[in-house]
Amino acid sequence: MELILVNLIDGLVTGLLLFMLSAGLTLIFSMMGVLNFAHASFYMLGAYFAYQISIALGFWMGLLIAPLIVGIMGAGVERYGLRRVHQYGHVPELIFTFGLALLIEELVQFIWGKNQMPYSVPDVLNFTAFAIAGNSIPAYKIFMIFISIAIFIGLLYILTRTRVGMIIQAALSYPRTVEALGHNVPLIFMGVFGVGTALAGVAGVIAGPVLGTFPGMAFVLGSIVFVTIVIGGLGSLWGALVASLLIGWITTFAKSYNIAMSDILNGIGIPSPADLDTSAFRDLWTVTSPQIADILPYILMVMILIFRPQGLFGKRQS
Amino acid sequence: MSVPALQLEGLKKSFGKAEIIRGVDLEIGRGERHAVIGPNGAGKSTLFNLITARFAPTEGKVRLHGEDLSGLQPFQINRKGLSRSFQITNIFPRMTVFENVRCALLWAQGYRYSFWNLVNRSRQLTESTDAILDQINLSERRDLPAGTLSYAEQRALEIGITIAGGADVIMLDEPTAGMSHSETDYITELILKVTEGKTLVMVEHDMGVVFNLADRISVLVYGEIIATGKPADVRGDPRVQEAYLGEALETEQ
Amino acid sequence: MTDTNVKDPARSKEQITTDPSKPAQRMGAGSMTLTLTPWLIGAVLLAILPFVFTSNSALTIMNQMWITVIFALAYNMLLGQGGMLSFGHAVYAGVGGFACMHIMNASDFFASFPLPVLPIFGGLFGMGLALIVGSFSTRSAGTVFAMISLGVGELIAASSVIVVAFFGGEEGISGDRTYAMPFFGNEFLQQIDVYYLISFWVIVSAALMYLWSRTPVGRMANAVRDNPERAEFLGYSARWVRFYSFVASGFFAGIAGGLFAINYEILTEENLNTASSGIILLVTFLGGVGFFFGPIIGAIVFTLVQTVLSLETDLWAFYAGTLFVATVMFFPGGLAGLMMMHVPAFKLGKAGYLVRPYIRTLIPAAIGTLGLCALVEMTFHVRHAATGDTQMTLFWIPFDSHAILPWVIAAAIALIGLGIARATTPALRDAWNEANTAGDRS
Amino acid sequence: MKKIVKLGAVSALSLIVGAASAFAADIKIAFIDPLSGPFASTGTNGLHQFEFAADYMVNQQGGVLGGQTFEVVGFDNKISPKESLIQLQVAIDQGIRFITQGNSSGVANALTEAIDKHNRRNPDDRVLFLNYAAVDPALTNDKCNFWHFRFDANADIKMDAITDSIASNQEIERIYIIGQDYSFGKAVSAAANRFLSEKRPDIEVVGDELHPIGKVKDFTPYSRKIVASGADAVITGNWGADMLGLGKSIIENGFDGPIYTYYAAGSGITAAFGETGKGAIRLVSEGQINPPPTDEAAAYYQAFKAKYPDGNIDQSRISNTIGMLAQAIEAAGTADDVVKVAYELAGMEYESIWGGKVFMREEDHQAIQDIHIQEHTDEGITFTYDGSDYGVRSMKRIEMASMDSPTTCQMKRP
Repeated sequence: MELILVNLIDGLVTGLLLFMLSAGLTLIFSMMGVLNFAHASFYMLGAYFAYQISIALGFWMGLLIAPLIVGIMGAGVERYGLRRVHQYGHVPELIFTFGLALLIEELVQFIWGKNQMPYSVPDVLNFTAFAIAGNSIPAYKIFMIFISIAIFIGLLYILTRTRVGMIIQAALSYPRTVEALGHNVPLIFMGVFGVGTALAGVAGVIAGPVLGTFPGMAFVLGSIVFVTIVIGGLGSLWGALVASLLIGWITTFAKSYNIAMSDILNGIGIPSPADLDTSAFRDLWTVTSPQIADILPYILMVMILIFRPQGLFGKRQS
Repeated sequence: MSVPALQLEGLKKSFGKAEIIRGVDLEIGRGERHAVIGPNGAGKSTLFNLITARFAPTEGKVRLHGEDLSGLQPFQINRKGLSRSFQITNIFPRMTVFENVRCALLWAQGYRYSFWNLVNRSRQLTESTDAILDQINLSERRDLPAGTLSYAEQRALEIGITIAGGADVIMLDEPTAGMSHSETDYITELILKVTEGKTLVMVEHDMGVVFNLADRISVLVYGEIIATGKPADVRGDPRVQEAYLGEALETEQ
Repeated sequence: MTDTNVKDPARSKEQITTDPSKPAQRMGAGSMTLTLTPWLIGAVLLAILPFVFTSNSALTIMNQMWITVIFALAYNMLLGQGGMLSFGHAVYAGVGGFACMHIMNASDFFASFPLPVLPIFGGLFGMGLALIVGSFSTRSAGTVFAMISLGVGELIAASSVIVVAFFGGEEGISGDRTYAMPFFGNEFLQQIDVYYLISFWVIVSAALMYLWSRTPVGRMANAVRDNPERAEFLGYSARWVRFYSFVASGFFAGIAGGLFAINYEILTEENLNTASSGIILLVTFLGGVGFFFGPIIGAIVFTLVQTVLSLETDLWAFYAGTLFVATVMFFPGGLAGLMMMHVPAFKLGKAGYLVRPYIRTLIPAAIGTLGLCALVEMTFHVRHAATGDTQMTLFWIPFDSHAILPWVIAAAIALIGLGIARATTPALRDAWNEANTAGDRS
Repeated sequence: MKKIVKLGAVSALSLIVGAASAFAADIKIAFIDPLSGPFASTGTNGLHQFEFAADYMVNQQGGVLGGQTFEVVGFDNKISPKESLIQLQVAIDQGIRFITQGNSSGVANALTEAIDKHNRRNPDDRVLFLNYAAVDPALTNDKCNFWHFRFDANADIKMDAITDSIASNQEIERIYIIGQDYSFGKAVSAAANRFLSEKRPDIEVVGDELHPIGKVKDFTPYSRKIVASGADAVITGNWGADMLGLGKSIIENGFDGPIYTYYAAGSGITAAFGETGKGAIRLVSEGQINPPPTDEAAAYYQAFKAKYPDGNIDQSRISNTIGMLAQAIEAAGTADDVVKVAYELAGMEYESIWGGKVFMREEDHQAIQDIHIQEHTDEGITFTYDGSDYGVRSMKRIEMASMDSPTTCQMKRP
């Protein structure tokens, strides 16, 4: 019972972290119709910048400044890269961001080298907040939860209570109409791209110390962010939130409990083959849930795309 | 009386709460040239989309030569001999004019999904394509990418693609929209020429074109047909006058 | 010759430049002739290349190139011709290859037929997988297709380390090609034998894929790519057209996988993973999706970058990434598009106009770029080389990377080179317009 | 157009092949390992250690065979089996007869098979494979061949040492085994279970699981299970980011027992563990770094540090590899006939500067040497790793570990 609670908290942390990435990505997608493959790369840049800043000015300045830099870089990418490619259509746009992801990874390796950076949790937060049945919950995780929720609330406020937010909201549903109404759509695009990438930057800053700051960090997270927004429904902020939490909890619980495939198969009435060691399906029978925990989201995505292509909360077919 | 070419029975369509088509019954006979007219927002294009299964109807049925089309996909309806054009030019912009037309011929000539035939080895295919290009006066543009043609030429190509497959029911959605006078005349001429002996259903704004071409006219207002009949009868119908035509007809006369 | 500068404005303004922003515009346009000449030239080239490069490593690199050529062409059946963006195409080649490897290891069966037939089995298995996946993934194009391909790709790649029986885990599956039935006495012991086997398959597959693009379903793939809705109103189901393209692409990808199995005699998880899928996308786009021969160029250039440039510099991936992003931004038609931009000028017989401006702009630009690369390499050396190791060699010139002079020289070369290129660009642009303008001025 | 491109390709090809063979070095060793991509740091560090060892141990001593020098040539295999085979061919074409590789057993497996086939098919330019770090036991068992020599202890030998250490600690009663889901992770798990049940049947294995390799973002759920299982010690074969992620997560979530590892030092991992890992991380490896076993070793390390202040000697077997190769070439009297060199290497006994002997077993070409259990700490460290204050210090030495371990190798000798 206690373990369930602990897992709920852990899954929440993972899910909220994922949400910070997917929120920006889904906003960008709704506005511009482009899936930004380089989104996780901005997350990585956030972590690296924050590390660099934290050496000189400490963790908190890193948290403040790094997302700003990332956001400005993101806006620059939109202004000078994506906008140019936009005229060629969506596929080149997607391919552009794909190339950008490769390039950013190379760039990071060029500047910081290939090793993991010793970017660590600030001392103020380096203690155990509380423990549940011997499982300590680090204070930093609580901090991550608060930051993510604060950002979600802030985002919700901006989107629903401010003028800019209204325009963006309108653009989510009626992109062309907003343009027709005479709003400076390119500027909104740049802004949304900048904010979206800055959000990814924040995620990088706070995830870097716990998940590691290394050149492969974007790749590890990259495609899972896509999976999240596809499951949630492209363009839906709530969908992104629900899907993020869903993925966070599914993977956490799958890892925490050793559910063996043989048990499931036996449970539904298929007996284990007698010659398990030589059977062609032996690998299927010996699969356990922790083994496949991190590919569960992909299975979920393929299922969703087959049966409900617009995603859980999506309204528009892409 | 023979089976009508196209038959609409109690066709309805709602988007959410908005009812766009509110029960349309219509019969169009074989070889008839029928025009659907009506003010903006009356649901003319929606009606077209319902007939060709671009949208699924909320209620009601469409019959082609007496055969129920419910549940069929657009490509299946096309194979049954119904072909349409679009209000917004809808061609293959990156392919040549020649290929645009040839693609429209492939299914009709029985090539289906074959990958054992080479398209340019078939003389029949090339010849019929060229014949259609000739009909729509685009032979000179044969090898240009379709996207580079002028607007009127693209409209002509659109009509060419629509009729190429040899369908006997042709539906044209505003074939002269956005055209100059001379272009309109050119297209009207073309339509008369290529739909010879076929059933034609068209949506059109230009009353000149309508009265030139149509054997019968239906007037669609707020999702309902308020009148159907010979051009002269419709012209005289007071309800039509009131709802829509009044001014237009006066200027026309 | 007397009034050279008098021009007829009405005639000279008739531009027939290809719009570079619409690379695929010319795809399938014109040139429908099934001329044999390019194929014969290709076959002869393939046959004589080993006499030019006799070393085994050159053969190995060329083998890799031709395998990539087949794979990239197969990929372009989706991306270029069918408008389907796949992020997981490596799995079809991979599964085809794994199947071939298992056949190689089934010694009795394997010994009963000659090795050159083996790739067909790879193709069939690739096709089989494509049949299954295509049955649900081709219902729609665009994002949904791309995401399903990503998901399925990840799933199969991930299961490669779990399903050890078929994929052999991380070590993969290996075999020995020489156990096949001797083919006219040849046991394919040497690289050169394998080279000719692969060359044969390159010609055959490329020709088949070219012919495919000329069949009704191949033509309709283009139509569906451009306008799926219109295609539906022509009697073709966009879904089934995509499905057939997808299955055919899976077949040829499987052939590439089979050849991989023959050449390397080992298949691993690497043949399935997303990185491989990403690379083939990169290769194809770099070469140009708008032309049939684009992927061929892409495969050749990328293989050279990967195997040759990586011998020269650790930063090869950085340069490759830059090249790729620059291509997407400035030449979305890829290298093939870049080449075909010159066709109008050749047709007008005015290509000669371009030679001098090109020399004036491109050579300084190339030198300037090399200067930039030198700066990049030096920065990298200063940051990451061993302390005290200040000696480095660039372009066969050894020097001290911590001294000021090399930096000044490299910066000067970069600045001057790019400066000249910039200064001469307007002249190039004028020449370009002139060369592409019908009507003569001279 | 096609022609032009092909022409370009052709000239580029001839260029590299030509240019590379133009350099005249005496005895070249091809180092085929990742020099770009995510594993590049390990590869680059290995290359530096090789270059340094060749320079320090051979060239500065006047070379072998009366003045021939060693040159280590790096080939980037991007940790891909396919690229490794291409680079192998390039290396062979350059006249290189000694191939060394270490990162990834998958690559090693591809290379050893390819080299075996190559040597069979091309008796005129045979090559030797000096495996310095790929530890899959199969390479010196079922998949062994005459051309392959392993200078590192294989996974089983290391596990033998780890379980010796565990067995002698009566406080450990419950063990948790966790690893990456691939051949090596599975081999570690199998070996741990086997040795534990032999040496300490009373120890309970409370968890034995695999996680996807390189895909796990957050190890927290795994560490929760480990903590909840009440394990006294953890055994893992993880490496790279998976090692660091797992280790940090286990410790941060409240585990306070020892974590026995194969690859938890150097390449940035030591620095990243820092204070967190102190007292918890145990590393099994050959070659004692701290305290320096011999004066020679200290001098060697200092010279290395002077050249690469950011570098680590985390693979002392690299200097053994170079040293033994030099000795074998000297004894064979030739560097061209690799069969002779191989016969000299097999059965060789070598005095390592890292203390103790290295014995190359004849029957399976597996090096037998002293194995150390080292701990991650900042106390008593002469040579730190990653420029941090931390390093590894030997806690326990197992002399000539697994000297008599059985092998299934059936070697065919030319």
